[in-house]
Amino acid sequence: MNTEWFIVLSALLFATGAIGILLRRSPMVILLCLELMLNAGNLALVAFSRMVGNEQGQVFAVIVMVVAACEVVVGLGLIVAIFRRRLPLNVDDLRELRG
Amino acid sequence: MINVLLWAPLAFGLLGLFLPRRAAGPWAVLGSLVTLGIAIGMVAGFDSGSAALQYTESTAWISGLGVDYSLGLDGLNLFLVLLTAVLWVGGITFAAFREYSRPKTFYLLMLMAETATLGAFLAQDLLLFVLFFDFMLVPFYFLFGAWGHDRTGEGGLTASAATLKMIIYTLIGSLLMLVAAIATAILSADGGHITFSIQALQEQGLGHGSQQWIFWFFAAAFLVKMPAFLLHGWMPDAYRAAPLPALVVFSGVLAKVGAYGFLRIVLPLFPDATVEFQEAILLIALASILYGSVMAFTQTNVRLIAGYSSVAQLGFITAGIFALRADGSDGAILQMVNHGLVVAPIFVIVALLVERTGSEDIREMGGMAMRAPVLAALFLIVALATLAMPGSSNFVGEFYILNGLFQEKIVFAFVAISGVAMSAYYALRLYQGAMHNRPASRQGQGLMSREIGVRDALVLVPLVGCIVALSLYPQLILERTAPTVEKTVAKVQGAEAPESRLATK
Amino acid sequence: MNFNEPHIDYAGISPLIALTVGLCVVLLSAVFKPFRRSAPLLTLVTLGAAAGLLIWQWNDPKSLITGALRLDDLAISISLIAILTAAFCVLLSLRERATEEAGSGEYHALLLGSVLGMVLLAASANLVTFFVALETLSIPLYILCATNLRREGSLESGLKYLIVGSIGSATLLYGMAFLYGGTGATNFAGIADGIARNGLDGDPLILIGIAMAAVGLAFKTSIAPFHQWTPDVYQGAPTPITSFMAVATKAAAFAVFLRFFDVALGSQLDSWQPALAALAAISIVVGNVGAIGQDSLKRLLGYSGVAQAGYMLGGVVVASESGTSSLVFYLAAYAFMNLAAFSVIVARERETVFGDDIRAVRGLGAERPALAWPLTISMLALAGLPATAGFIGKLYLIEALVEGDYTWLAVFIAVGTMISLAYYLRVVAAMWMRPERETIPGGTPAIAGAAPEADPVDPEAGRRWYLVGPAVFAAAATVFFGVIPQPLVEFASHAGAALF
Amino acid sequence: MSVSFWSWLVLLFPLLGSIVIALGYRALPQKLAGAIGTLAIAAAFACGIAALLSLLGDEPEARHHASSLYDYASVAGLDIKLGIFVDPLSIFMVLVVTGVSTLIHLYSYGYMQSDAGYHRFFSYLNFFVFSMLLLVLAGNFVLLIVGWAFVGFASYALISFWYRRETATRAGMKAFVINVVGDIGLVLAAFLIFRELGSFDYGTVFEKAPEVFATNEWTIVAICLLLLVGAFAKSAQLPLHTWLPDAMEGPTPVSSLIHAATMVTAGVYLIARTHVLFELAPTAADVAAFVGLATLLVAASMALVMTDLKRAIAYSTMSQIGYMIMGVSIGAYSAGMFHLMTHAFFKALLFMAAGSIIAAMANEQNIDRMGGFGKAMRFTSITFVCGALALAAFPGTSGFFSKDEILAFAEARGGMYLIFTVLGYFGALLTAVYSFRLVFRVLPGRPVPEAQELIETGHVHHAEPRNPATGEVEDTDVGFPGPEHHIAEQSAPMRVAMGILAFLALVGGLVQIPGVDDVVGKFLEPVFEESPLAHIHPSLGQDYVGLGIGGVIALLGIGIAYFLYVKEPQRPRQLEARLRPLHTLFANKWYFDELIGFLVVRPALAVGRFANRVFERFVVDGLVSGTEGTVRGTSGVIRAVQNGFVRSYALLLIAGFAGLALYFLLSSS
Repeated sequence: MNTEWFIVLSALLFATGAIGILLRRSPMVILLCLELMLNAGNLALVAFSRMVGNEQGQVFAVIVMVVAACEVVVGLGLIVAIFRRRLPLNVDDLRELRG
Repeated sequence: MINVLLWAPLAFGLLGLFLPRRAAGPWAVLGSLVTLGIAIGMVAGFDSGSAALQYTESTAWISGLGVDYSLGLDGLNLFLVLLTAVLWVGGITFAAFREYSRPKTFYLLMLMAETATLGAFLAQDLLLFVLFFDFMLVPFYFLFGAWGHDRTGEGGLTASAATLKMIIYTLIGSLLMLVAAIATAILSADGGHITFSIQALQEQGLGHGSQQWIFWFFAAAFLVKMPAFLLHGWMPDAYRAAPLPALVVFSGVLAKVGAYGFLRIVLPLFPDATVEFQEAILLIALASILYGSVMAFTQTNVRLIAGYSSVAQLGFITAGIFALRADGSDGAILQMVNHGLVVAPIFVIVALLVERTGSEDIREMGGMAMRAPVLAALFLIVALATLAMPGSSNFVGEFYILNGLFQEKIVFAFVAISGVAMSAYYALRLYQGAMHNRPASRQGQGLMSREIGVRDALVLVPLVGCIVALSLYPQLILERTAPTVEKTVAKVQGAEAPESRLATK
Repeated sequence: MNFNEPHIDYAGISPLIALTVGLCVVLLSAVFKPFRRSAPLLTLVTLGAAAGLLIWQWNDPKSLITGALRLDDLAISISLIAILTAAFCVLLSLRERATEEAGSGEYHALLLGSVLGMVLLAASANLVTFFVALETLSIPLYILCATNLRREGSLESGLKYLIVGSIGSATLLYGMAFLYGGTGATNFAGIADGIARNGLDGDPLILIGIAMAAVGLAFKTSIAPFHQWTPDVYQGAPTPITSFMAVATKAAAFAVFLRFFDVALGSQLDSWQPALAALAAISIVVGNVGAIGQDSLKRLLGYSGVAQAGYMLGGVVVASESGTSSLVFYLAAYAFMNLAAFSVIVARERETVFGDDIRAVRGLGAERPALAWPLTISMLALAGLPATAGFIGKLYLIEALVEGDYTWLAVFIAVGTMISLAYYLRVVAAMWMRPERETIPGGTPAIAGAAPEADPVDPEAGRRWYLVGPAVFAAAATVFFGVIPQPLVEFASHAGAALF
Repeated sequence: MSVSFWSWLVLLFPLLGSIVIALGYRALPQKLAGAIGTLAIAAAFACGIAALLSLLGDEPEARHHASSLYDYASVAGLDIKLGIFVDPLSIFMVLVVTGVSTLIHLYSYGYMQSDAGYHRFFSYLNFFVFSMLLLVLAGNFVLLIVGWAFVGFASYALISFWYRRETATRAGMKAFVINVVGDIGLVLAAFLIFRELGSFDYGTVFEKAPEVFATNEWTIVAICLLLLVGAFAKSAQLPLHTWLPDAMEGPTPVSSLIHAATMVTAGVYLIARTHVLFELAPTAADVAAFVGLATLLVAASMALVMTDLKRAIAYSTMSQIGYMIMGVSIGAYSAGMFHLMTHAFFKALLFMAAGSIIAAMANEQNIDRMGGFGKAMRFTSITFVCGALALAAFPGTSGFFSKDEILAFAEARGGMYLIFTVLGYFGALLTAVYSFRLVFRVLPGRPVPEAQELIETGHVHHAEPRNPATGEVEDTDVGFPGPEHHIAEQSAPMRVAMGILAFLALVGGLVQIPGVDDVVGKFLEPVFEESPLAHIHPSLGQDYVGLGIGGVIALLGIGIAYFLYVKEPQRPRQLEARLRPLHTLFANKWYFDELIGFLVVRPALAVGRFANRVFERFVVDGLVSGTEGTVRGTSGVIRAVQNGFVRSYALLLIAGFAGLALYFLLSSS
């Protein structure tokens, strides 16, 4: 099966993630979208590693998953902290810092 | 020797930080006097016959970037250095007899400024020059801003706003100059070892195309500093904000650095561009002369009268340099010294007038000669020198400048000379307004005025003495200046404007 | 079955090991009561050890772990800058509210983690290590930004940084994927070959890859228009962390910027040079203009950081040895200038009720000369006035630019500097030129940065050795390298020689 | 002792005197200061005599000496030495200047007694003499300009001597600025000379000029015209004369020394000195002659109607200088110089007498309020009459011979120069009329109260001092007019000075009786020997016809004056009524002030106002505020974009990426 399709798919994933971030206000959802974007990268890596025929891409992908996990953890941690401060879980309300 | 001259003021300033507050003033005076002593010594030992650099000093500073720490004295800067030393003594002494808050910092900054200025004059490395040229502003920024006067009352700016305006204005030029300086070095090295030594750069020479834009970057820096017409926007506010001791040295010396830059750098390094843009610069100079004079005789604030008159004077100096003849440049250098020597006492006198009348408005003054004949006499001498009274050294300076201009560009000379008539008017107006007539308002208040005190006389009389002495024997400066000027101008006269080059082809 | 494990140069990775071990120790120290207070000390020791080991490697370039890392003088110099900054951060963090909030051990462990990431990043010669290092650097920072849990601003900055940062890294990752796809290699050398083999033209994979990578890096170095997180995060984060971010992150990110563009893409200069030059110009304008009229000093420094990044990018653009050297020099100078400023800000934050508002430094000249001078020097240096390292840095950069035929960018730097005076000198004026500041009745003024949950005022903060010391030291260094720049120039030119 | 040695001494003494008096303004007792001042000038006069004698010792053709102290400013090809040039002409001037000055110093010694500014006065006066001597002894054009400007300054300082008088200070300023215009003329002339001849030195210039220039070549004409600007400004010739009448604000001795006897004649000297150039540029010379003629007529016309005693005399000075300028321009050099000398005598005398009368009037200067001083002040009136006679060229008096010599020369030169003779005689008529108008208005008739008081009590009338021009109360702090006034009758020094001058005014002409003797002419001959014009000599017949006509005209004029002002005193009124427009024209000084104000002063001020109100604010500051505005605006935009919404940051990030990607794709394909 041809690699292009995987690339297209990953591109779609990436775009979905990006658009999601732009549209949704809840930090949780935004984290999910971030995951989407990272995984789009993973998919592309794996696909390419098939295409170019060496496994570096797959190794890379595995590592990326770990990193992604860390990111999510930190993100959730922050969200919890915000929640504990009784602050609204809405990124648009977090704009004390601006200008 | 030359290193001592350069760093002595700063050293004194720093040591002053460890003295008790009350000792700060006298110590600073001592410092400036020592510097003056060294300067005089160097002038005495100067070989007036030669055009070469003397007392040279050169060591690699940032070898990676080809920047050297190289200093030297020749006809171009010899007397400007002396002038600097003299005026700083005057300014600091004047300050030492008065109370200034945070005296240690004040005098540190004053002396730092002296070192910076001397550096700008002595530097023989293009980048070193730029460095000192920019650094001069820093101490004055603090002096004007922290010890200056807020003029919000008179619809002016606060001290810090005025000084900010000044520093941004003047740095516009200097930063472009930094780029230009680096470009000069790199382009003229093309590929070879980069050096900023002015001497070396002269030999390497620079392509005509790049000369053109680099010329204007340098010109911008120098014209703003003078200040020249249209670029003088910072001057009125800064002059009104400045504390007088700082203003004395600022107006007396810093403006000259700009003019000096033309002689030291622009003429020798960019001869083709200089010839090409001669008229352009001359036009600016003329505009400065006329505009400065006109403004000077319409102002009523004594500081501004002096300020605008300097604009006109610097116009003359620029015109003299860009006559591109030996006599013009000789006159220009002489005139730089003269103008420094007259504008400084003028500001001292302004200070005394303000102390007596409590106002800087010339309409509030008058009739002071009555009780203060000596002050009046000194003022009269200074005023006459300002208007380049024949017999004064200023006249010789202007005579040389205008002669150079006349022989080179007769029309410019005719326009420029009208500035002389105007100067006669505004200088006398200043003198009469303060010393003669009856004060328009507050009848007879002129009678309350005091005679000049011994302390102020200590500042004023020597300066006036310099004026008189120089008027009796201007040759003193001219003969030491001439050889180097010959050399410098020769560079330009070798060059050709592009059109004439085409003609020859 | 047997496989031959790759040869590992333990000497080479010793700094990394040192940092990792130190990290664990510090983390554990939090667990055992007797060592509670010793976390800062341990951190300093670790940093010292790492620094020592790095210097030990000075001047023998080697590639580690099958070319995944390249420990050359560039990497070392950048790492040293990062470590120095971290050390400052530790000092500034003493008695910092955030430290107590997060727990001293954790706080410092995270700091070390971030440093580890930076050292890796500076040395990374491979897409994988590049990405991993970048995240190792960022993730602890996300947390550190938010450590001042009491303050909404802190949390907000943490979350913002996290979100925008992750978008950045995701973009970067995707770009890396494309580069991999286009060249079939993950290590820079391989990529270079790949591109050299079949040029860029018409290979959308690589082109988009480059664009995305550029975005990711520009984001980390806060180059406009990818800078917007900078002011907010700088303002919200605890000030010591801000100082750390401002300097170290930039340094590390610029190191990889250099490697990636000047090495991996070195053969395709004219395709990316104009783009980066344009970015540099934009950041110079945006940063300088944005900083005008800012009242929060941290925010002001944030914007100024954007502008300074623009200047430094010039060093990357020209892709020459002198370019690299000038960039490294500028980074070092930048470290000193900023650290001096931030030390003072920290002191004033704790001392006054104004937080990091410019009012906090009013009349400082008369009140606390020992703080006023460092801040003054740092401002003048950032403005690039002579007799400071800032001036020499600019000189160095401009020289590199003119040599690389980017004179117009040099002129841009000059113009930007002019604008920057307007806000740098505003701070100076506030310190020296206003009359003694009007006495605000103690309590809670209604200004951002000192909201109800403001930290309690410590009237003696302005005298603490661990705040004044760093300030004075950094300022002194700024002046020293402004007057005697030769040693720093040597240092930088070594780093430059490493790449070309 | 050489000529140049004595000449240097001539310069030295007045300078020393000035400095000593200035420095000792507290230490020296008043009388001593006055004595020092007077003696310094007397010493200068003595040295002048010595110089004269040793000059006469030389062969006639060797009677010129150049000597210089040191290089004043000579680099880059300019040869400016501090040097003097002594020849009969300069010695002649030296003697006239020092001689008359000595007498006037003597006069002032008495006249200024009660002036608080006594020291200042003598210091200035000595400085003036020094400057004037520098002017006449200068050895090159630069030094000439220096002296030229110094006398200008001295005159400024002395005009505004009573410096709390607005009118005085304004007059001083006016005089100074107009004289600076003159200086500029000289400076430009010097530049042009340098360009053509490569030197400023008299000797070189006069030597080379005939070789370099063709007659009436435009450059030489330009040079001479520029020189004339200087000459006219200094000698109050049209149209640069307006400062002279105002200069009467100064103390009377000043008017008599500077604005009658010496400084104002500098223009005459200049033309005589540079006659070599003028003979190469006849056009310029004719211009000068005609301006002189015009001035002499216009000034005379104004003198006819002035009611202010001093101003009337001042206009007569203008008109007499007109004669001299005319004379030296048409080539009657020795005649011109001769008239210069005699004029110095009788005009100084007239002013002294006038001063004495004005003092008696307690500083009232309006002749309408005067009368009957003939009885009150015998000595003064006698001297006054002597002066008037000489001025009116009464046969036998000095003026008689000198004036007629000029006119006779013009006649001898013939051609268009006859115009000068004819109109010159007409001018002479006017002169006679106005001079005796003054005499008859002031001396005879019923004594006015002041005179009466003087006759009865022998005390000078004392009134609260008022500024004669504005009538505002004077401020006596600066000495004006001093507690009491001094008149010749009560002050020996004044009498001595006036007596000597009266004598000279009467008999001074006897040194130049045509056919009898020719002292001045012979003495000056070496200076002008190479000039063709100098050898034109009116025949004895012409001379005596001329003298005859002159004498008749003088008598006629005096007669008219007598008829108008004594016989039928109401006539003048009727005449005025009949010739109203003419009278208003004269009385308003031909509206010259208004003209200059309209052409020069007002425009300049308008420009100044424009520069101040409009240009400075909108253009110069506009540059700043404009850029500042744009920067601030951009800043606003950027901060608006920085809106705190994390999602919009993300958007910008992605947009930026899109842009970048687009660039790469487009650029490389």
